[in-house]
Amino acid sequence: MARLIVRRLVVSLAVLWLVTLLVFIATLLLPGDPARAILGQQATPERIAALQHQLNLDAPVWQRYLDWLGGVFTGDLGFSTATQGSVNSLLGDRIVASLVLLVAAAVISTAVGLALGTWTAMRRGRPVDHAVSGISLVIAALPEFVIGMALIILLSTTVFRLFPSVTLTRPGAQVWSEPSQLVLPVLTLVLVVAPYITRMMRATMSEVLDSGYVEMARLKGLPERTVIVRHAFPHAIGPVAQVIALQLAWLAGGVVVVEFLFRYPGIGQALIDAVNKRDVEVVQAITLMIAAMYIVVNLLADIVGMLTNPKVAAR
Amino acid sequence: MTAVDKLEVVATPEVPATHPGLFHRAWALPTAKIGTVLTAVVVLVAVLGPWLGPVITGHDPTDFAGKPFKHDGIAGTDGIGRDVFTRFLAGGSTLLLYAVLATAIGIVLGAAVGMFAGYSGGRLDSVVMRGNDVLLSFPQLVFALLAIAMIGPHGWLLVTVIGVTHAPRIARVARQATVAVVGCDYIRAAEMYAVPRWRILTGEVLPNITGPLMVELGLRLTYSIGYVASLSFLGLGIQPPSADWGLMINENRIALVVQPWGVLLPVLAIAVLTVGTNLITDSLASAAAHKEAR
Amino acid sequence: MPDHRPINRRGFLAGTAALLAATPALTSCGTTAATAAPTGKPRRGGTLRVGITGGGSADTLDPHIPTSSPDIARTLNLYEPLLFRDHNYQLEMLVAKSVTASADARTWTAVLRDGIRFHDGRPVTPADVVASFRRITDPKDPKNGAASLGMLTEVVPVGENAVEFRLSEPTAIFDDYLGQYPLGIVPADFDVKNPIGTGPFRVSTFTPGLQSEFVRNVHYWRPGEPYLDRLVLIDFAADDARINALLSSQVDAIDQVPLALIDVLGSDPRMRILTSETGTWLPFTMRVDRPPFNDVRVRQAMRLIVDREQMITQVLSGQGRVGNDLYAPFDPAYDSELPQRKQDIPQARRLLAEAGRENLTVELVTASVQAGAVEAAQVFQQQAKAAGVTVQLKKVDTTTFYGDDYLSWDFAQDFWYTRNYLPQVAQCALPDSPYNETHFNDPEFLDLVGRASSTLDAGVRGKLLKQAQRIEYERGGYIIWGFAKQVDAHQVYVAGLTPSRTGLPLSGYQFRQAWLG
Amino acid sequence: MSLDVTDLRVSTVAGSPVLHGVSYSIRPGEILALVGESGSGKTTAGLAALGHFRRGLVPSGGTVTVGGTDILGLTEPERRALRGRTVAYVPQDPALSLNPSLRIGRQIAEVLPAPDADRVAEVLAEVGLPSDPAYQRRYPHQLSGGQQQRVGIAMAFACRPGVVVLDEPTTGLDVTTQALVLETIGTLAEEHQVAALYITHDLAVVAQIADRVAVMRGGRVVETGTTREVLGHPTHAYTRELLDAVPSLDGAAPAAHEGTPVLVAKDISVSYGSLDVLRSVDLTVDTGECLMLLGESGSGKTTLSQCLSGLTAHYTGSVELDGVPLAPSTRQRSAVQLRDVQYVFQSPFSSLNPRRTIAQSVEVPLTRLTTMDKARRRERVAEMLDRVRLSRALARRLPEQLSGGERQRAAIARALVTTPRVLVCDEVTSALDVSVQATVLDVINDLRRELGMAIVFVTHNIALAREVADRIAVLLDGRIAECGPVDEVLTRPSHTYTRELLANTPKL
Repeated sequence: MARLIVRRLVVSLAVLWLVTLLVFIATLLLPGDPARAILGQQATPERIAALQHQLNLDAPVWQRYLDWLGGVFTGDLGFSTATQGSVNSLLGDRIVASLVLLVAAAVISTAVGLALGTWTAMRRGRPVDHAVSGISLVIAALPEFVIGMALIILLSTTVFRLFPSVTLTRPGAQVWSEPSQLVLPVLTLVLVVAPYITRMMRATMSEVLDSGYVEMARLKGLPERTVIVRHAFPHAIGPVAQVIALQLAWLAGGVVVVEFLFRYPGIGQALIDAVNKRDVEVVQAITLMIAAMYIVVNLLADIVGMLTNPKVAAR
Repeated sequence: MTAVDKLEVVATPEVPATHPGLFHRAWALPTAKIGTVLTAVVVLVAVLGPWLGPVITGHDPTDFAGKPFKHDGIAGTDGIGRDVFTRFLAGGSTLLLYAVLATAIGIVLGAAVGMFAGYSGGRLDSVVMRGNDVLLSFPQLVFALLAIAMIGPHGWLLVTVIGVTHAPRIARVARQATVAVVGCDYIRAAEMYAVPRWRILTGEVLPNITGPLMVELGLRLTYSIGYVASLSFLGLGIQPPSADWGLMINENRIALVVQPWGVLLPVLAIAVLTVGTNLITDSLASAAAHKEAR
Repeated sequence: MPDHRPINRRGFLAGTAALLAATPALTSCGTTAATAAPTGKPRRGGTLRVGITGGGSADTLDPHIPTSSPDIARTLNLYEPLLFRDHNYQLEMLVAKSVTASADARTWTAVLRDGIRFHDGRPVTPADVVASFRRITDPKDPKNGAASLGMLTEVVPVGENAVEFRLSEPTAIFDDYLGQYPLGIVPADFDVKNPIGTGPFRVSTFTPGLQSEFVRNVHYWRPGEPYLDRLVLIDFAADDARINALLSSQVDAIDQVPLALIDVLGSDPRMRILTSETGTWLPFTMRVDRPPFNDVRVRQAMRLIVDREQMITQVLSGQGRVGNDLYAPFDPAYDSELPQRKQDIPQARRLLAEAGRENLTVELVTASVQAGAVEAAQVFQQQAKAAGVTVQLKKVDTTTFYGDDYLSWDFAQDFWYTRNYLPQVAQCALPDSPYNETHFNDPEFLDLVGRASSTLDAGVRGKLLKQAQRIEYERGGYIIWGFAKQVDAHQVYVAGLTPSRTGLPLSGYQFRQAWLG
Repeated sequence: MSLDVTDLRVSTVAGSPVLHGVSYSIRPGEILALVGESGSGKTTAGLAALGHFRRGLVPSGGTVTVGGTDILGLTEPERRALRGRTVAYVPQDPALSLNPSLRIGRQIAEVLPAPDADRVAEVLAEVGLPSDPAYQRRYPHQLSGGQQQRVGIAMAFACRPGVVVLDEPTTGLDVTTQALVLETIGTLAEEHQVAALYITHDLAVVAQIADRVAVMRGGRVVETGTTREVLGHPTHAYTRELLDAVPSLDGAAPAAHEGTPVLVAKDISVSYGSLDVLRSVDLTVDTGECLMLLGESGSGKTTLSQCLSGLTAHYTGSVELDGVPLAPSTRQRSAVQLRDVQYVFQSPFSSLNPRRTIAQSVEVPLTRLTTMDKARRRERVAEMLDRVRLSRALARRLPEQLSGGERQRAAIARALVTTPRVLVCDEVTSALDVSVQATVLDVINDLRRELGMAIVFVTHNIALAREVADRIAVLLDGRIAECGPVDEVLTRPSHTYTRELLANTPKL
């Protein structure tokens, strides 16, 4: 068991390392010269050369990669050329803000998805099942900005005017200091993710409910609640955990659009700004973070899968 | 023993020689019909819109119908006074074309890699799939953002990057389906008759994974539409002055309070289109799953 | 000029950012608030909170390298140059009480204002002025203002209260060059950690990218000013957040109202829109040294293609004035007698035909260099169709636009703030100008401008400049279709903000005059 | 307590009938065998005794009376109260029916009305399993198949029910374990005086355990009676067919077969990691003979057969055809060699490409391994399909449109279409019903007579020996335990394992 987890961990680290390589190479290809970007149009060639030296841009590529990697390990994400400040200070608050958004969306959509999926699986074929399936199918199809836009029209500007449609954080205050402005971004992400979890939970739960051991549990005369809670639910969780992980990892990408849409001060918005401004180190840092998050979430899901499977756990 | 023989012949149900395929089974489901109607409506708008627009409204997608963000014409004007309804009619064709092309690239590439890895098995399989994992650890949109930052917002790049980032996801499904098929004895039978590998892949494996591949096709088409629209919405996809639904939403949302049509129409169109393709996909998935259950 | 090439460009986001106004605030708070503007004499006291576009972690308090809008706003309230433009775009004496030229215009003398003091109470001395200019023109680290001071060879103190500027060439409008905001006068021992100047406010707190707070400078030289006790400048990266902050009364004033939202804000009784005529221009730039625009007929045709009124209507929602392919509209020497150029498609077609350029296809490089830029490109593209000219848009991001290929695009756009004629020429119309994007190099024009630069007599100079303008009007590489108005907004209870022709938002950020009713 | 089912009718939700009025009754202490082939409705009829109907099925008439109570008249909670206590169920496949993530002690205890550790230990002992707490703490996957099944039985008897329904409880178990499980069931039914319903397709098992038999076909009971009556003097034609199809170990010794070695395997060893699957196996197949390769699952018989036919290349040792060594992998074998050694897979459900018609599948070896032109190939395919008694109409169908027996015959046609000299048949009848098995064996025997090829017949079922084989090689733990002519092995087995097999194989 422990060996399996360690092996999985090593694989994840290897993947993460390849990701750093990929990110670094990709950003090497970004056009534009950071030194020129910092110094502006009037800079003399000498000054640019001096700054390139100072920024280590004249070092061989592998040297720069190692320096950058070393920085990443020690928590120094580099220097943002566009904002003339350290990437750490640029992203610090934004990471927290994005995490608030992600965690809120993840917790709500997981809870809603599992509950709704189980509930509809137990009512297969009934109108309520068809209704939930249909609605989740429709919502699952929509790109996140369409959902977000629809929510804005519905809840913010045109039909009802309940929640603000942009996130406005007073300087120095945290995003959650005004919870009403978290509602729409979180709701958008929940609507993006929850349908998938619901559908997957329903499918897995249906399969489990049709399984031999659930039939057996019923034929043993156990109360329905015991059948669901003890015999069915634990088995549905394993496969669904993988889907939840995929969805959460996917949230990390979806958050880009949602943050842009709601002007939410997180890393997603920072990524788009950085792409627009060719801010290489920021792009590197954020893509690496998103990829790392994906890898970690998947790792956790696999470990959950191993722990819920006694065949593996007992090894 | 002849008695038993007769018995067995009786037990065989009389089935028509032409057996209903995946599409037939899918079409039997209401989701397929609803999905097809929804998709067809939007596709018609997207394909015919560029010709119909000027006829209906008397405006070109790029000429000026009035002052910016005013309620002139059917659906008002946009930020520089162009007719929103005309632009709406013209705004779907590129999106649709890009999405279809991207999906095609993804399916071809992904199916090829997945089938190859799944059939080869062993170390080659693990190396290819580990590489796949690395690619998978970037959300597609982030990948697209990176590519656009590197090269710029070109149509061909949009198509390529979305297609290529679909590929690892499709490859995973194709591989999984291939592994299931490769475990079947008819593959071993083919090997026993020394059928060349590529013939086994195209003749034995491919026809038997069309179910999951069709489902992937539908799914990825839905996603492609979403990604192309999202990137345009982010200002990194289809570029002005093209009339495009994603771009329109971005251009016009500033005036949502004053002139909502420039946002509402494209939002509705994208929603109906993606819901339509997703319903079709779902019916295909049900049909494919139903077949496996048989 | 520093306003021109900063990395964090003012208005950078304006083109792409969107606004979703917080109408909930509109409906919920619009009842009890005072809706009558304050009148009468200015009142002392209070805190003014201003939302300003842009800013980031690169924000600075350095008086000589402001880049973002918040930087500029801070500079204008903390420091003062010797002289600067007032709201009518006339030069006004600030730290200096007079600036005069020698007969040959090679030596200029600035006499310091009597009793003017820094924030810490020390009087301003000629040595401080000399040190300030040494800091600005430091060859190892030239500041933003240094670019237009190329002719300055030496600054020497003269007596107790004057300095002398010695120039390498006759410069008739050197006072104009001195009248720029990044040329603030600071003490000789200036340290950016202790940002001291002569401006109406002094720093209390400063957090880059977020906000800065200022308190009243008790030593300020203008009697009675400033009226406010405290001033808070808040950075806003996005338009919509800024508007929402105003609507929800989190700030008292904001700069840069998106054009589409003017009506929305204007109809709110709690708000006042502040509209200023400016000399800000968003030209199309044609390279005169490369085909197809090396043929003057093609350039003239392109200028005749533009429907200027339509540009103003479609791009600026009507918030602007038509241009006549000439910049510097507030310069006394601006030639308003030249006939207003209008759209003339047949003539444009004729010119193109003569040049052998029927069915011309050109690529127009555009970027969100300022609100309206990409929109203007699209409108022009549409207008060009009528003349059989195909304009292909190449939209690049601003970083690319101002990247390695900047100044070498054949056909592109740009964005300039208000300037007088000669300073603008120095920036963009001479072979050695830093931003000669049209590659204009006309001997006759050069000769006229050269003579005008050394002519102190305003009347004679004006005649020379009118001749120079006629050359640009006929042969220049710019298409100047209009001048955008500056539109800002503030709460109705904020008084003392007046329209300003400088192109700088919110009364040119001159909050010394603002007061709260 | 007795169980009486009267005129039970069950249909699908859509309304098509599944059971057309089934009646049977069981007295306390009696075991009734419900016999039928797949699709006969026997499981549906059995589950009805618990008032349970699988998804999509609903009762549409009749009564199910347990100890005087009509279960069908009860509400779901009332039925639930009866289950486990009054009527208990032993599932077909314990691997699927035991919850993999719950310890077995817990799963047994769940049935009891109140926690009772003593009863759990007691009932485990009753089914012949260790009853100590450590054993109770095991998970199902830590048990063998036979142990899992006995846990299932323990669960059923834990509450001392009056009625027990056993749904094919020995399917998938080897004969030795099967014998043990059957014994346990018999003892418990006797001791507790329960009315037991034993659902099965295996008439030989019926003979061993049941007091009375009910034969089902197409949702109807076609014949009922005591075991002796039904098996000895069947009145219904279908019962007779079933009985005829049951292979028998008794019979005359076949004429001694004369032949020369055609396929010789020498010193074959296969190991996966530390697991030795085959340990130095020698095997000779003579021309025209049928060699039965007998072994339980895990004995290595399938691996050996795949080594012979080149489907497994990872072995040491050699396989020679007519004295010429064969390359381990089919990819390196010549077309002639490939033609000469052919293989029929265990499951006809996976050995035919679902996307090819039967004729196309049968044609593949001809296309690949011969130089025949298209017309000749078609002719040959048609001829071969005739030989395996598949009608020409089936040639253009897809496999899913055929029954299992038809598919297996098509697979045999494919293997024989190139007239091999050696045919390897890997458990070709184990996925089929007993009557279908008979047809397939019949086809194989006929073809051997007509075509004269040698056959390696791989199976776990010693009962088939007399039906097909000339010689038997018994494979145990990767070694040949004994090898000899059928008659000799069946009458004078030299290895204890063979003796055990023969003793435990149920007979009619």
